[in-house]
Amino acid sequence: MLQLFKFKGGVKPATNKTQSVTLPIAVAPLPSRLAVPLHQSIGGTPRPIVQPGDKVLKGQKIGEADGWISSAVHAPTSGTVIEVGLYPAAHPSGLTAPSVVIEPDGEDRWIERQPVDYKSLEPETVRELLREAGVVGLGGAVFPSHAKTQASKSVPMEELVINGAECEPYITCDDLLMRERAEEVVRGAGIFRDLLKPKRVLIGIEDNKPEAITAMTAAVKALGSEFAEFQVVPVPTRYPAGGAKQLIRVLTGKEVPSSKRSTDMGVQCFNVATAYTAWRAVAHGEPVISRLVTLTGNVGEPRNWEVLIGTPMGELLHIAGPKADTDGIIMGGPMMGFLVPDPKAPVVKATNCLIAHSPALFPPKPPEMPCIRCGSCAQACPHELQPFEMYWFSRAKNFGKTQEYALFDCIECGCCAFVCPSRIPLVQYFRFAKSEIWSREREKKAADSAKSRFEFKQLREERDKAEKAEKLAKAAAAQAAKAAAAAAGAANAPAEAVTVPADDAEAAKKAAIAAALERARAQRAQAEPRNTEQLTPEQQAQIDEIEARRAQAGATAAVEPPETGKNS
Amino acid sequence: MDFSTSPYLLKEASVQRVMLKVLTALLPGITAYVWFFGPAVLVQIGLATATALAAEAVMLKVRGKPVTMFLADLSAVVTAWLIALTFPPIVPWWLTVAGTLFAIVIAKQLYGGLGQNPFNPAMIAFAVSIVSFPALMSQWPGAGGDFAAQLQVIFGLAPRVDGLTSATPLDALKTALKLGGEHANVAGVLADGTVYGLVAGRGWEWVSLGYLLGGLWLVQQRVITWHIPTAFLAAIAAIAGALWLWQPAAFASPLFHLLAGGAMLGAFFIATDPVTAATTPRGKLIFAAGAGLLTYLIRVFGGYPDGVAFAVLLMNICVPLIDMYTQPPVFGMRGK
Amino acid sequence: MIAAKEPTAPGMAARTAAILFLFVVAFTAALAIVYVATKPGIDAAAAEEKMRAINEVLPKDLYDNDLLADTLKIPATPELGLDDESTIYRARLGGEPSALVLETVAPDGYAGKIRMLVAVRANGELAGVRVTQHKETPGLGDYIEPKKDKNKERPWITQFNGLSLDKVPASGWKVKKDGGRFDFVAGATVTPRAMVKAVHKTLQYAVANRDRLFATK
Amino acid sequence: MSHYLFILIGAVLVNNVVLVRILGLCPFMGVSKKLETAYGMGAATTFVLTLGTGASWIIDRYLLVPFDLVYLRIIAFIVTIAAFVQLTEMVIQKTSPVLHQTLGIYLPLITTNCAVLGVPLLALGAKYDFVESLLFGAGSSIGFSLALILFAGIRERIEGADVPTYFKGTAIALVTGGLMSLAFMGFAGLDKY
Amino acid sequence: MLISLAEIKQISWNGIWKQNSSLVQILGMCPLLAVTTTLMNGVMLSLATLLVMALSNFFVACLRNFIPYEIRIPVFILIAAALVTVVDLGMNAYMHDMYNILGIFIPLIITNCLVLARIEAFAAKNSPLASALDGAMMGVGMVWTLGLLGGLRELIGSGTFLGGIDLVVPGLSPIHLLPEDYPGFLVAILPPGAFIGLGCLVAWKNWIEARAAERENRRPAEPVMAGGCH
Amino acid sequence: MMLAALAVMALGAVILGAALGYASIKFKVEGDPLVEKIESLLPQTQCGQCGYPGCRPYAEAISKGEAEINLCPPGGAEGVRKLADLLGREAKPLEAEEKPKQVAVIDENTCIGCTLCIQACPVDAIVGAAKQLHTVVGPLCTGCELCLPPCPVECIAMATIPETVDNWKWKYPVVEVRKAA
Ligand SMILES: Cc1cc2nc3c(=O)[nH]c(=O)nc-3n(C[C@H](O)[C@H](O)[C@H](O)COP(=O)(O)O)c2cc1C
Ligand SMILES: Cc1cc2nc3c(=O)[nH]c(=O)nc-3n(C[C@H](O)[C@H](O)[C@H](O)COP(=O)(O)O)c2cc1C
Ligand SMILES: Cc1cc2nc3c(=O)[nH]c(=O)nc-3n(C[C@H](O)[C@H](O)[C@H](O)COP(=O)(O)O)c2cc1C
Ligand SMILES: Cc1cc2nc3c(=O)[nH]c(=O)nc-3n(C[C@H](O)[C@H](O)[C@H](O)CO)c2cc1C
Ligand code: SF4
Ligand code: SF4
Ligand code: SF4
Ligand code: SF4
Ligand code: FES
Repeated sequence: MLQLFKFKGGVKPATNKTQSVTLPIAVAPLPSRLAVPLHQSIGGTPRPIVQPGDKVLKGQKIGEADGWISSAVHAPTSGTVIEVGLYPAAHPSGLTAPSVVIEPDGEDRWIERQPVDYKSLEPETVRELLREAGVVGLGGAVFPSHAKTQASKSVPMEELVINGAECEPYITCDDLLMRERAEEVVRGAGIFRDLLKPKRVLIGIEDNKPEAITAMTAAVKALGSEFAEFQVVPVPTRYPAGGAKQLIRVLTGKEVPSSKRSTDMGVQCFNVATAYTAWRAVAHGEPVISRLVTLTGNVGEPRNWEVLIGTPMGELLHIAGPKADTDGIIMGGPMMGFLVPDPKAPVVKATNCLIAHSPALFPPKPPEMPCIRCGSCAQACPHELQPFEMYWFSRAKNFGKTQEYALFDCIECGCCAFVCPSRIPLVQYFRFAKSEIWSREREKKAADSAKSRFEFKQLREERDKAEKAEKLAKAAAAQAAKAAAAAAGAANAPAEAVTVPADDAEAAKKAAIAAALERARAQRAQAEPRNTEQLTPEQQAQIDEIEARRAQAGATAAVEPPETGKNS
Repeated sequence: MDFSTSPYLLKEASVQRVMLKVLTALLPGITAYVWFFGPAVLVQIGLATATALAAEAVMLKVRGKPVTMFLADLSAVVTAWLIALTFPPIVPWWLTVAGTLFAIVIAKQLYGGLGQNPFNPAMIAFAVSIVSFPALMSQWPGAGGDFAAQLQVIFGLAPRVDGLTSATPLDALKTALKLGGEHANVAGVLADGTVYGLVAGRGWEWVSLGYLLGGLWLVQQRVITWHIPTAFLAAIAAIAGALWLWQPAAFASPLFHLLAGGAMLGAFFIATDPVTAATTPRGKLIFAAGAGLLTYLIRVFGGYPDGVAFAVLLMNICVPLIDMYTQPPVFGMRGK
Repeated sequence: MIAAKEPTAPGMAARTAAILFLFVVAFTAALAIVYVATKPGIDAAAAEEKMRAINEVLPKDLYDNDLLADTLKIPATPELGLDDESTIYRARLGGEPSALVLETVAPDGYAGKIRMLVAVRANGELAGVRVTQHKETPGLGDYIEPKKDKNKERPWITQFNGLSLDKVPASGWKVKKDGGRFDFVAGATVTPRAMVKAVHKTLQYAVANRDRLFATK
Repeated sequence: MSHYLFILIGAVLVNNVVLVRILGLCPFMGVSKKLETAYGMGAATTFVLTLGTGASWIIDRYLLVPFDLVYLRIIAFIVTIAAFVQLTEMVIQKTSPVLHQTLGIYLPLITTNCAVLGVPLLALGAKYDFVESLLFGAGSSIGFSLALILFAGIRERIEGADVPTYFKGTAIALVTGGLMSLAFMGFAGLDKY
Repeated sequence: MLISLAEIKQISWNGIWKQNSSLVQILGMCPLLAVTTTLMNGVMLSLATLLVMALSNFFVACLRNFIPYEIRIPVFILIAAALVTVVDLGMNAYMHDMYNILGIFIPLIITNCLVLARIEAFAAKNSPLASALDGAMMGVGMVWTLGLLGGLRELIGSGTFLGGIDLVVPGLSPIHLLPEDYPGFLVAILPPGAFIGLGCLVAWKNWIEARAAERENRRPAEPVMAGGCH
Repeated sequence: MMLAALAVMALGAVILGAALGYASIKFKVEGDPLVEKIESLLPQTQCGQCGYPGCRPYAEAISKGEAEINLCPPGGAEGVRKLADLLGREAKPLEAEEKPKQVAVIDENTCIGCTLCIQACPVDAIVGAAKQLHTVVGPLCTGCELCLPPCPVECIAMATIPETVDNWKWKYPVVEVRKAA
């Protein structure tokens, strides 16, 4: 069969998957209210296209993708938009994010769905369709999938990897998806195959999911020759075998360095659920408005549910019957997930699993000891990093050094912290260091722009001064000439001659006044184009917006729109 | 509840468990030690352990750190045991105490305690002591000494008499060769089995084998990796072998050097101290090979009876640079 | 301080050279004067130092001549462990040769060479031995210096006083541990071994070359 | 031949200028906070010290001794070295900006490095000939650079350590220097076999 | 040309404590560590350095206006080197034993970074008298630190106190503070002891300053910062 | 002998002096790369709180040794530390109190469009024309507060930049050893 490769590191935590696979997938009840965050994928934040009070239908687009790396969002059910604003986000910070809040009307009425035969379409059109349907990576990274379906120009596609590994403990949604909807998964993968044109398609599934493997193998076989290059490959169970780079390594032997995209090495990777949603979007015209979520952990009935995006997590978890000592919700798996600070936070496209947290299930962390440089973490790191060095320098806030040790290659898989005998929250140190570095980069950029703007202003002021001086001189000269002319005229009109003595001092004074007037005029003239000379589009947009607001408020009528070079 | 972050699962592992394994692994060697040289070493182990724990507790208290948590990590006990095992068992009690104090207070706690010291504390204790008290630190009891007399010497109740002590086989060989000048012959010297036993000193060879046994168990338990012991011993064997083949009369065999002195203890327990050794695989090889080489050079050509302590300390100095320049390529960058 | 006009390079060179010249001349002259003034003092101190060393090995009643004037330069002498030329001081009492003060080196000390001064009476007895320079381990091998010797009444080094080749047979010139007659401190036998060997050789040399060494040219 | 080797080993390791002879400590403490600067200082010192030892030997042998001016040693050596340093600096600055970037800022500091005067004086004391003096100078400065660079490596690491407040900075660096020096004592005896 | 009392006070305080060469500026380390095997050695060398510093500062301050910028370093060094030579010759003549002990460190006063540092930082900008005082006070700072370090090392290393005093004041003899059979912790008088000892002194100064600052802070604590929760 | 001494030393002096003097002119260098390095560490807020008219003049002053390195409040303790690292000086506590980063906000109801704030803003972060409402372009404002004093109607206020999901930062791990035991 296919020769498998090994990736270094990795760990084998107890999988805890059996609890939630006993029952089939069920559809979660409609919640009282749905809050759909606009920013659910990597890339630009979609712009809302509904307003409070609007009636929406199930699957109606409510957020317009902003740019190519962005993806549309849709109403998960029919109802009324009651708010477009900040709402608790599914984010470890517990902060709010722009969301569209919908009150369901209970009818769950679809918009008109338009299945297409994608094979007859241009690939570009298919990608546009995926973007409009909000298809994003459901494996966790929520990267807009259409952007991943473009092969590299120089490197021919060799393999398409379909990721059914599902390596994290507790999570079983992909497993159940493959068991119950294998055919649609395979067909969805077929779409990616047709866009990327790889030589073969490898569906990697961890060997602790025999039912899924069987179902997928059967589906591939059943679909016949059109899917001949598809192969279902069981891979050894070892966390994080499902990490895209690890799975690619295991299946193809290729190592994708952090400096490259996988397409540059002729391989691309999609999650099985992503494939499924792509198929639904194309073949049924259904945008991504729901997903499978495993509800497990400290609950009475662990199970997988088909859940509408926007369902509040606390409300959702209730249907699984959380036990009395439940004290929190982990979104995602226990290795990479995070505790949700606010149970009002909604299920989003990235929510594959909610684990009811209890102290019995996840005992509080023992106190952190100093690192003894034992190297266990380095042995466990699937990216072959030196976590203890990164930790040492993160702790000392020596961020330059952390980058020398390839901090940004860290995928935050948590293997290092899992094995650390000193129980150091290594991943959190890395996250801390990363966000500090990002923030510094932002600041640096701001400082650079401030500096150039400051220098530009100084330059301008200098130029103004020079111009002014020149004008002053000119004005003085003109004044003198005028005075001379006046003196000459005085002969003709002696009555006036008294008031205009050909006196130098007087001339200078006049010149000064003239210059002052001139200066005021010049200043006025400048006031408008002044600092609006080199605006970026965003600033321009901001200014436009301000102007618009101002116009709305009726503050100033008839404002000249600032004249700017609309570059870019 | 705490909003700690992922991963929420942790493996069963702790520093305490690691240190406990190291202590356990020392037991075979200690047993052989007691068997051949009497229980004096146990007295020293006790002294050193008590001193180490007391010093650690006081320093932690002064620095405002949780005392019991850190005492329970047992790293101070490992340090103490290694001090006791590298010191002659009949050094006066105050020297053991002073050496241990120096190790814990200056070499460890001044750097922030566990995990942060750049130098191996136990070896610092050894180096400080041998530099300050070379006579006391190079007198060892012969095999089968009289325990009561040794006790009296340790606690200063009786003067140290010549009969009680002798140089270690390593030291004795070196002195013999040095004095013998051109006539010296290793084979001739080593023929004296009462001192030199079968290969590397009566009793010493068995103690070394005990350490080897414990060390192999540590490797099997994944407390240490194979790199350091292998490279350390291989380096000693290589240079000893080369010189021995060249001039068998002037240089002892590799086997002698592997089993004599602190080579085995150093290879498995001292050079492997995770805190102060290099950490990358290639770095570990360089570190240990350097330490092995220096051990040989110092014990054969240098001024001290054995070179393990200084060799390890000298390589400790190099660790930051070794680590820096032997970073393994990260995922995807191999061969680039 | 700084010239108003941009100076040219050669001009600048001349200027700085001149100023530096002035400073150097002034200070060198001053130094030369100080040197001349202190020279007698320095010479006297050096002589006194030498005499003090000699007096430690040579009883004052053994000579009445000016030792520093009555010297003999000998070339490098392997018997004395010397690889450089050295000076021998010749003590005379009433014009008669009474003792020789030789510099000698024990090359095989624990930590390198041990330099000493050995005084040999005309009758072949050792008048005294002192170590002038050594690198033996402090606290261990340094008991060869009377000042560091724990035994203040009878420092180790005074054992040599009065011994001669006649009184001690060749086999006696060893430390007790090796069957000789010299004491040692346990744990530090390398140092005394080297010393005894060197003193023995020196004595042999002095006796053998006695007349040649005393001969005034 | 082996005698040259022993001079070199002796100067680099056994009698390391900084850690055993205790010379050149100010730059040792001052420019060891970063590895990068330690490399620069090491290179600059090696350059100046090696040539300085040679130059001093020549001055001593052909100027001072023949004219019986040994008492002018200090002044002659130091002024020569200082001028030499300053010239080197100016020339490098103009001719090789790259080299100046790496060495330049350290050059002026070298004049006040005891080793720069100490090593020539020690070489004279040991009665070395010209080649030996050069070797001794090179060995000493390599030893200096070695100690400096290794020290900088350790200092960069203990930067992140949880050192007790009052020992932060210079104090712990000094303790580290002490322990390094202790380790270097292990080389004792290796230069004379 | 004369200096005020306040100035004297400030210069002295800087030299003796605040900008102490050994503990704060970390300059002049070599003699500091190398010769402090006994108290007397440390004190004697610092006295020699004191002399050189005071005089060189004085001369430089007098002559500074005649020294072109380009060759100021060579000239400064020249002046200092001449003074060092004088001290060297003088000690050789009149304190020969001490001269032998201090050995190479007398000529090395010239490369003692402190000497040039003070010339550059102080004497090149101030009046001769103030400069001389600055040099002297920096020297005093050195005297007590070197004396303290030397004393400590001597005591721990060999159990004596004021060893070698007979070389300076004939007739006096060292004091044995510790029992006769004190074994002597040799490392203390070897280089490692020097480094670690000075490290402890620096930490000690940090501690004193921190305590002083704390006391300072405690006094006017209430009003000003009331709002600052930062 | 004394003459010999003088001759030898004088010869040396003349040669060295000439060489140095010559070189000092021939190899004169302009510019100071250090200033660039220092400036790159300053926050470029251009607020003048350091006592210099902008970041560059402050950088120049530092490089000349005229200014302490702890005078720039916007740079914060972190900035002082970086400068100390660069210059090998001891890091000192900041002279002034550190403030959280802020932006200016103009109360549009009060603004009379006098343009005074525009002239004051060193980085052109305020837009608007005479007799118009003015407004601050948030991302450009460095929070230097220079626009506050000139405003005749005091309509400009400083507001702390709110935390959002985009600029939120992971915190330093709080599982401190000390607390745990
Ligand atoms: C700016 C940007 C552009 C990207 N463009 C592509 C692309 O054109 N094609 C592609 O396959 N992946 C693209 N990626 C995706 C990443 O290379 C990576 O495959 C994706 O983040 C999936 O990550 P995961 O492996 O963590 O799920 C892009 C990522 C970023 C941040
Ligand atoms: C540590 C780690 C573990 C992951 N495990 C899985 C997994 O088990 N299954 C999966 O589909 N994606 C997993 N991912 C996400 C993949 O890296 C990758 O983003 C995804 O397979 C790409 O497909 P998508 O863009 O369709 O989501 C994991 C990522 C990381 C960093
Ligand atoms: C660090 C150290 C320094 C030593 N220094 C000396 C020394 O200076 N003089 C000496 O004779 N022995 C010295 N020895 C001891 C010798 O190595 C050797 O063991 C001893 O001289 C043998 O003497 P023994 O026959 O009395 O045991 C020293 C030993 C060590 C470990
Ligand atoms: C395998 C292993 C070897 C160790 N070796 C030493 C040692 O040689 N010396 C020592 O002081 N501590 C040793 N320790 C204990 C501990 O790591 C050491 O005290 C740290 O340096 C304290 O920070 C060792 C620990 C382990 C796990
Ligand atoms: S596993 Fe933990 S203790 Fe071990 S090296 Fe990594 S961070 Fe340090
Ligand atoms: S979290 Fe980062 S450092 Fe830790 S094991 Fe995973 S990739 Fe490696
Ligand atoms: S205080 Fe800082 S930000 Fe403000 S001008 Fe000065 S250097 Fe720039
Ligand atoms: S708007 Fe005000 S606070 Fe902001 S940068 Fe301009 S002047 Fe400074
Ligand atoms: S005194 Fe500064 S380097 Fe020696």
